[in-house]
Amino acid sequence: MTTMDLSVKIGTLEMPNPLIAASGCFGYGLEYADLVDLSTLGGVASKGLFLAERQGHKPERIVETPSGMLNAIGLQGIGVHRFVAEKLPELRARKARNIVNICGTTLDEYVEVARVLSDAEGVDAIEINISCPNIKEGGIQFGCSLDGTFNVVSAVRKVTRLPIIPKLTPNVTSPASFARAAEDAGADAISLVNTFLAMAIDVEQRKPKLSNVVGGLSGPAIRPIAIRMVWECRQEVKIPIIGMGGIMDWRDVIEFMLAGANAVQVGTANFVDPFIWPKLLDGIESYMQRHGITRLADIVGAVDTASPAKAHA
Amino acid sequence: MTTMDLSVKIGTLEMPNPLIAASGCFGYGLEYADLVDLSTLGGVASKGLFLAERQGHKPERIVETPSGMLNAIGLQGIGVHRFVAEKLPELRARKARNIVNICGTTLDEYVEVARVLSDAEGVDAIEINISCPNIKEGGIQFGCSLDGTFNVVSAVRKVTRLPIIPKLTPNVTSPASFARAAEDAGADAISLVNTFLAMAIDVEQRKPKLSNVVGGLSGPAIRPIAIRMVWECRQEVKIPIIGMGGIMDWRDVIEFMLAGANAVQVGTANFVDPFIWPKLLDGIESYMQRHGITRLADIVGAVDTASPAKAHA
Amino acid sequence: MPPVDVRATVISNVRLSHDYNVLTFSAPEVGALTEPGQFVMVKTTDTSEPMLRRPFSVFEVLRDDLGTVRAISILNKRAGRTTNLLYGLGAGDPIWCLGPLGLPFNPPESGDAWMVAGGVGLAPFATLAEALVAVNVPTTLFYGARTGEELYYLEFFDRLGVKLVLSTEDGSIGEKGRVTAPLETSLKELSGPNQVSIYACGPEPMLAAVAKLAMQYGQPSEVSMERTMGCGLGGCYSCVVPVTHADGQTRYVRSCIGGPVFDGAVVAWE
Amino acid sequence: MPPVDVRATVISNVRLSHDYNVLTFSAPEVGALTEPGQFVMVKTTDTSEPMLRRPFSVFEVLRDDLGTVRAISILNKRAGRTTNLLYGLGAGDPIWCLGPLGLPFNPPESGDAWMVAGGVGLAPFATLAEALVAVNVPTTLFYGARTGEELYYLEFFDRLGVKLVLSTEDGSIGEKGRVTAPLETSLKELSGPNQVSIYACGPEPMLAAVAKLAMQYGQPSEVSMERTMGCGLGGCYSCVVPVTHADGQTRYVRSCIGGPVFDGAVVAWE
Ligand SMILES: Cc1cc2nc3c(=O)[nH]c(=O)nc-3n(C[C@H](O)[C@H](O)[C@H](O)COP(=O)(O)OP(=O)(O)OC[C@H]3O[C@@H](n4cnc5c(N)ncnc54)[C@H](O)[C@@H]3O)c2cc1C
Ligand SMILES: Cc1cc2nc3c(=O)[nH]c(=O)nc-3n(C[C@H](O)[C@H](O)[C@H](O)COP(=O)(O)OP(=O)(O)OC[C@H]3O[C@@H](n4cnc5c(N)ncnc54)[C@H](O)[C@@H]3O)c2cc1C
Ligand SMILES: Cc1cc2nc3c(=O)[nH]c(=O)nc-3n(C[C@H](O)[C@H](O)[C@H](O)COP(=O)(O)O)c2cc1C
Ligand SMILES: Cc1cc2nc3c(=O)[nH]c(=O)nc-3n(C[C@H](O)[C@H](O)[C@H](O)COP(=O)(O)O)c2cc1C
Ligand code: FES
Ligand code: FES
Repeated sequence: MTTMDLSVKIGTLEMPNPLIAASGCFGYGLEYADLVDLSTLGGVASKGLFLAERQGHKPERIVETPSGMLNAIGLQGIGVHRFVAEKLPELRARKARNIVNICGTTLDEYVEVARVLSDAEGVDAIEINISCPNIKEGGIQFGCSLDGTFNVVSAVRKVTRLPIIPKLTPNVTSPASFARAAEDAGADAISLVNTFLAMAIDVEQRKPKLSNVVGGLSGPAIRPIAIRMVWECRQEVKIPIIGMGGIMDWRDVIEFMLAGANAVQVGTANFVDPFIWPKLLDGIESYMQRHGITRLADIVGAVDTASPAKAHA
Repeated sequence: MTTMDLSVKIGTLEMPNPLIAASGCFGYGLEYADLVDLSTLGGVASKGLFLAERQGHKPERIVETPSGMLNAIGLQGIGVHRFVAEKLPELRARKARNIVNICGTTLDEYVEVARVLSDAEGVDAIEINISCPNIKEGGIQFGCSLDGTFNVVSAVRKVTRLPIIPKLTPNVTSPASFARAAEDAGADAISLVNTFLAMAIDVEQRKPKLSNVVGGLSGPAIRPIAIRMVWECRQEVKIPIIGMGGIMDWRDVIEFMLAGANAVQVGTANFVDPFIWPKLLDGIESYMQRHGITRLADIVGAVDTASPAKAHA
Repeated sequence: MPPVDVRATVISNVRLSHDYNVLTFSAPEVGALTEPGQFVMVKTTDTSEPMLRRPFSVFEVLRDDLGTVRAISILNKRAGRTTNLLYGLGAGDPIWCLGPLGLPFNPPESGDAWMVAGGVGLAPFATLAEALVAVNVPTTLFYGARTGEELYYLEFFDRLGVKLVLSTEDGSIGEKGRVTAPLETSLKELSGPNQVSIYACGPEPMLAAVAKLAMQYGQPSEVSMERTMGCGLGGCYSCVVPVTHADGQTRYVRSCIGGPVFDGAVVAWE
Repeated sequence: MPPVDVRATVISNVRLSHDYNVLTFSAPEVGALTEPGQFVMVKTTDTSEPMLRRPFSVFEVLRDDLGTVRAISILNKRAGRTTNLLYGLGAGDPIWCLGPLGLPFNPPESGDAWMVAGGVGLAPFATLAEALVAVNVPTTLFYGARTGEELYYLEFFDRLGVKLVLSTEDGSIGEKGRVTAPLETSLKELSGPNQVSIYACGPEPMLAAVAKLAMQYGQPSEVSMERTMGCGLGGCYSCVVPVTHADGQTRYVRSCIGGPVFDGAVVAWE
């Protein structure tokens, strides 16, 4: 049989396959370097970075929910400067493709973080987090307003030639209109979904389970909603979509791609099984073989909505 | 010990307890009359009714997802006139408190259905479904616009003295602003959440699993988001809130009430266990006893957000 | 009688093949109420993964020597999550069983009974055969499968005195081809209408073919339809079958309460 | 050595009480790498209910007569979903085990070793005691529980030659009260600083008290902290402990990779 092509291109970022470790679910990547060869991943999305170091929220920071989990980490992080100095060199040495996730409490901070990363060696793309539901000051006020989204993306666009990938929130009526705003502002791709704003209460203590009261829901529970949003955005924009939300196995990767994703990120599943990466690749390759697919990109958005599946096929 | 008071009042509707069978998950109620004494439920929300009979969507109409399910029934139903003639008399005979869920493809249809029900004997409240994600023509275009919500509720308000309870969609940026619109328009209570618009794809057939392509996600998967939305609405409005989304046991009932719900609906769980009702009541009563609560209404909105729960208490 | 919900215990799991097994469990309360053609909704976990119950015909109602119902069994064929779990259960494992549900087969008004089973569609016919034999209705089982290895419980029906007409797609046992071929052959030999009652369970194309043949030869038929079911009780409207009503209109009928057994002549086959 | 993930099989489940059990399973690959104080992340299902793994100290590393590692065990105390499932498992059931993870205890630089365990905090001390005894470090276990019935494995430690100092809250065995009371009595008897190394595992208030006592009496301490852990590998930042750094600043440190064993003197107790 012919060789299989799983590659994905987002501007200057060329990935051998569509599997990206999701931001905030893979540390800075190096934490997993002994478990998985980072160069075999399509990319590594770093934990969200502000300009300065951040302590994040007090524990409890996570809580499990039915087929999902809430997190309110509060973007604890080492700041962009320490990231460039302490993490990037080793990530480069390990040949990771680095998609650096950036945050800001102001538009200027996004711009400044992006500038620092553009000047650094070894950054392959910038993912702009305008969708973190867990902190009051930053991100989400941009991500929940069409103008805010447009403005942040345009401003970052002006200071970098790196591919920029705004990460959209699912906590809006129409993610597709935000996808449009992002594309109009010059984004090279969009990624979605970030987590769903949610809450869990300890009924015996009558208190929120998370110190931050609310947190973001991730994991398989949200996958059907995320699939719908990716599918809607695919009708709206031409730029690549990085889909995510509850991917647990190769089937889910294919589902996102059929809905319209060019690449995917895997977050929560990595906690459950840090050795998931080669299993995902194997599953995708068997699927391609079984279906005679040589170029994985051919299935992007290929769901046939004209005629639904048979249940009793 | 003193007797326990679990009662809930919504306008003229007085319920002995906060447990309502959710619309579309309990047929017209009579299907379950041999399994559970309908008079022991707080209320029965009927399947959504249009003016005329409707056939609904082709199968497949449901599909299971992680800790949840999608449905796109398409509001198959007998229409309000047959409901009044064929179902209401027996529901009355069985002493069910009937919360009749109404739909419309136009504002006039909502008004007309509400009028028919107001003239009928045995309707205790009207739940206005402006949030069904599964049909193109009706409901959701009202439910996703603040003006639409206000207009439908005001129009129905004018033709009935029955308690009216608009049912809000979760597929919007801020359900609380819709709660406000509903309260301003004269609603006696609001109910939320309806299902989340979602999608599932059969990767082998490369087709949507539902004939309608998209459907509504219900079940425990959505509970943390629903809890957050109820909590947000509780800050915004004073009228009673009927909370729902993924209630599977008594703990979940209490969680919704602590978040701000005065009553709850149980949908998907009823499919898993049609004998759930007395179990929920027992669980609530033990909880009240354990916590020395004599009036269940006292815990509504009582979650203490000033200090989070201890994980290792 | 309303259905009951039993947290039963698996008594035995007999694997018939790589795909089929017979799972016997202690749900006598359900068995005692069951009529042939009715089904149960089962679940193997008390978690939400998987969440919904799944429908299964009651295969056998098992009695002790005194005739007291002790257990029921289902004939399970692996198709997905829950059927895989059911294949893997062992004695002592819990299983939640709600039933009996749905409308049963109606006994023949007169004449012989012909049961037509395709694959796992055999499931409702063990109890139906017992009931028919008990009232001395001459009964035939037309039973088709892919290969002879997938024809199960032949001895059971044989022992009851049921006449067996077998067919396989590969011709390894019985007539080669679809089960509808020997059925048609037998129909042709009938002298007139309303001489036999036909009962069918299997894949939908087979049911449609059986119903049409029955109509063509003027015999009544009842078909057991398979639909995705969310609740089994009429609550969710997931399980609908298009039925042509007396007024000539086709309407969706919930197969869990208006079926799963339908008059083959009223189903609006697609 | 990086951790490994093993789909292990339960070998035995010994219930010690209504709440405690020792679960032994075939994860020799993990056991062979484990150092005292390290933990594993386990999961009892391959579904998403429950979804996340849970952290457990490696309790025993079990070897055959030739010294080859055959299995490991965990000392489990029921607290919620997964711990209940772990209590219920039987021989042959699968269990997914990722490990070993985290930083182990450091052996004493000099002097005796004092282990302080509260309740299920006993878990890391079976392997630590074996390691210490193997290099002839005189070892004492201060072990407290609610009642005498909840003091487990006393014979195991006794046989190793570990000195036991017991306490119970109800006084049924040993000194009545908290385990820190006999610890303080012993500390008072020391002639100066750096004579013993203290290792503690148990509820956080106990750990804080032990760390403070250790500082007060000039002895080094290591405490094993318990936090909700999402991944066990540094990926999620859920498990943080506030640690006062050399620059005087308190920062959150991920206890799965910067712990669970911390120097008792640097934890910023709340
Ligand atoms: C009245 C009735 C009686 C039945 N009796 C038997 C029986 O005796 N023995 C037996 O083996 N099977 C029987 N079935 C079919 C059985 O219910 C399905 O095979 C089962 O629900 C599949 O569940 P799963 O979790 O294994 O598959 P899933 O993982 O849910 O799905 C796997 C495949 O099965 C399809 N499917 C899902 N739900 C159903 C469903 N309710 N019915 C049919 N297909 C479905 C899916 O679309 C998919 O193609 C009966 C069905 C009905 C409606
Ligand atoms: C490094 C480490 C080693 C541990 N070693 C052991 C051991 O050897 N034996 C043992 O019995 N337990 C041990 N624990 C505690 C054990 O991990 C928890 O009891 C377990 O995670 C609870 O899971 P659950 O599903 O049963 O409870 P859940 O249903 O998840 O929760 C029940 C209660 O436990 C709390 N909880 C949830 N997750 C954790 C967590 N990760 N740690 C502590 N509490 C939690 C919840 O807030 C809640 O109050 C250890 C914890 C850590 C961090
Ligand atoms: C613990 C945790 C931390 C996260 N931190 C970030 C972050 O720093 N930046 C970001 O853009 N997304 C963050 N996310 C969101 C994930 O990147 C991803 O969008 C989401 O979890 C959905 O994917 P999943 O279901 O595969 O986890 C975080 C998610 C989790 C669970
Ligand atoms: C099969 C099905 C049909 C439904 N039909 C209706 C309906 O007719 N009208 C309505 O307002 N909500 C309908 N709903 C939504 C439920 O009433 C409820 O809002 C939702 O399912 C969330 O609750 P749950 O998680 O307890 O099921 C339906 C839900 C399901 C699962
Ligand atoms: S299965 Fe729910 S109505 Fe038939
Ligand atoms: S448990 Fe995930 S970072 Fe520690």
